Amino acid sequence: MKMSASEKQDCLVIKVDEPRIDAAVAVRFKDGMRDLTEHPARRVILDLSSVDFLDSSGLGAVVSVMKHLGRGRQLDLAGMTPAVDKVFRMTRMDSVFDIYPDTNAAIDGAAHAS
Amino acid sequence: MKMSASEKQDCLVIKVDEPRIDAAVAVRFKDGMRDLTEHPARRVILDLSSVDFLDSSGLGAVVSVMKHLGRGRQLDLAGMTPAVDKVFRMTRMDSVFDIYPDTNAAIDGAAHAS
Amino acid sequence: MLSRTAFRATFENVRLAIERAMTTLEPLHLQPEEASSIELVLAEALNNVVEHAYAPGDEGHIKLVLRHGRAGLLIEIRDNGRPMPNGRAPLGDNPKDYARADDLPEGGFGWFLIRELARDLVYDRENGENFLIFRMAIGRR
Amino acid sequence: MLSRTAFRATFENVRLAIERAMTTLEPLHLQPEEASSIELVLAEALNNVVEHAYAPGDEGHIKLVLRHGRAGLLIEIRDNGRPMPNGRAPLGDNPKDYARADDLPEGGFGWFLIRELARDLVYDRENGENFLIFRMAIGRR
Ligand SMILES: Nc1ncnc2c1ncn2[C@@H]1O[C@H](COP(=O)(O)OP(=O)(O)O)[C@@H](O)[C@H]1O
Ligand SMILES: Nc1ncnc2c1ncn2[C@@H]1O[C@H](COP(=O)(O)OP(=O)(O)O)[C@@H](O)[C@H]1O
Repeated sequence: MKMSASEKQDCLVIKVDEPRIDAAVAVRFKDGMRDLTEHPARRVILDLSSVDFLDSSGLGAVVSVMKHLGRGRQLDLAGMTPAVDKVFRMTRMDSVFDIYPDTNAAIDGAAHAS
Repeated sequence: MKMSASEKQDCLVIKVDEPRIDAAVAVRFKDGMRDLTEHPARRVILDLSSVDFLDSSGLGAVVSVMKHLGRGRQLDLAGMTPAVDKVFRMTRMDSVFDIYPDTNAAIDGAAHAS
Repeated sequence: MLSRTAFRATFENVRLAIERAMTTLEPLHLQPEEASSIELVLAEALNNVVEHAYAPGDEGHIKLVLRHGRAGLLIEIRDNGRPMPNGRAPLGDNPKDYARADDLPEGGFGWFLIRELARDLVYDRENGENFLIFRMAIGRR
Repeated sequence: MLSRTAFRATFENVRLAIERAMTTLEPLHLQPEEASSIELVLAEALNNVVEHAYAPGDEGHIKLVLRHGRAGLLIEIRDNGRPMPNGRAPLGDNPKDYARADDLPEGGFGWFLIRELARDLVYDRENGENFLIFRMAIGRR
């Protein structure tokens, strides 16, 4: 599972460099996220701009990561492509996450919120 | 193909004593009708009250009989059951024939018309 | 699955197959209107195979599968006869208002009736076999 | 018929099968919205088989048939795994408005998504085989 983390203004930005988060990689995605979020940043921004496809297993994995972060830490989403956005909307998970058009907007939004 | 003819007030009433006029009997139905309508009555009433089912082949056979009677002779229909009625309505053939609830109504109607 | 049958393609066998099918459907307690639509669409689709898919004298066979689910009754018909004209299921001509008795058609209503009664019809040719599947919307219980 | 494939039931094979299916559908020039719905519904239905129909370690197989007609895209999925719960395809739970993060479900969306995206779904158990068929309404050309 290709994913990379970088620090930007107190935020940890994690970019998924895979076209799909589906049942075949959901576990690896969760593991990767747990490793990368060992970093103590309170706000994690997940950059999904390279992800063309996410199924319900992928969605479940994103939710699981968010719950794993626990209280006091936040997982925001950025750069969702249309097909990924659709899954979040259909399952109403779009109301659970803060969603930004891209990481810059997310960092700005995060700066405002904090 | 069970069918029988009787004369009633200048009308020839032909009753089909079979539950189905379908592709399996359409030809026999046509032949039977041609034999029975050798009788010179100007008005033929086809009593369909025993027929529960008629498909497009059966419909085609009824139309064929009507055309075979030619000008100056008329084929009226009586006693159509709901499933038979539906086929005539769907194909708009209900506007081509004079249709009566039963043979008595048909004979009365014929008496009026003549 | 409600039933799966195969029979030699003759008008008489179609009649028997429809009779069996209607018996199979009895436990569904269909409305008379629904039952007569199913009976009619089966007659039109199956008789078409006897009449058009196989040449007279052909030893043709027909397979009929009935399935029932929330979406209604799913009817699948397969035969090894000739393909549909242009590889597509005919659209069926709309009935006209007939001006003169001489113009009246004596046939050609089969596909019109199928199209009126069936939903979501898909025709396909697979390995030399005609595959027809469509749905009858019947009361959901 | 557009395509017919069979493969061993693993998440990786489902991914490959979906990739092939989407390539097969290219000549239909689907709207991106239509294509992504098909991709999603295929993923949900096929992954469900891997996850629920077969036990881990089972040598299970999946058959996938895609057919195209005026009624849209017909998707047929067969497997030899365990039957659906109560012999019926699950209705799928509607998503709720979640009050607390702790309550958030991490699964159970599969059948809800299938029900939202697919039409006329029929599930049947035939000779020890699960048979699932549904339709995707795609632009008629
Ligand atoms: N099952 C079939 N296989 C091959 N060709 C068919 C089939 N059904 C119909 N056709 C073709 O489509 C035409 C229209 O069919 P239909 O509307 O049923 O009229 P008809 O009353 O002549 O059967 C037929 O004349 C035939 O050429
Ligand atoms: N193909 C299948 N075969 C057998 N059981 C299934 C199948 N698909 C789903 N199920 C059952 O239906 C339940 C709901 O499925 P679904 O909505 O997809 O949730 P999940 O996210 O747990 O897969 C599953 O937990 C399982 O018990």
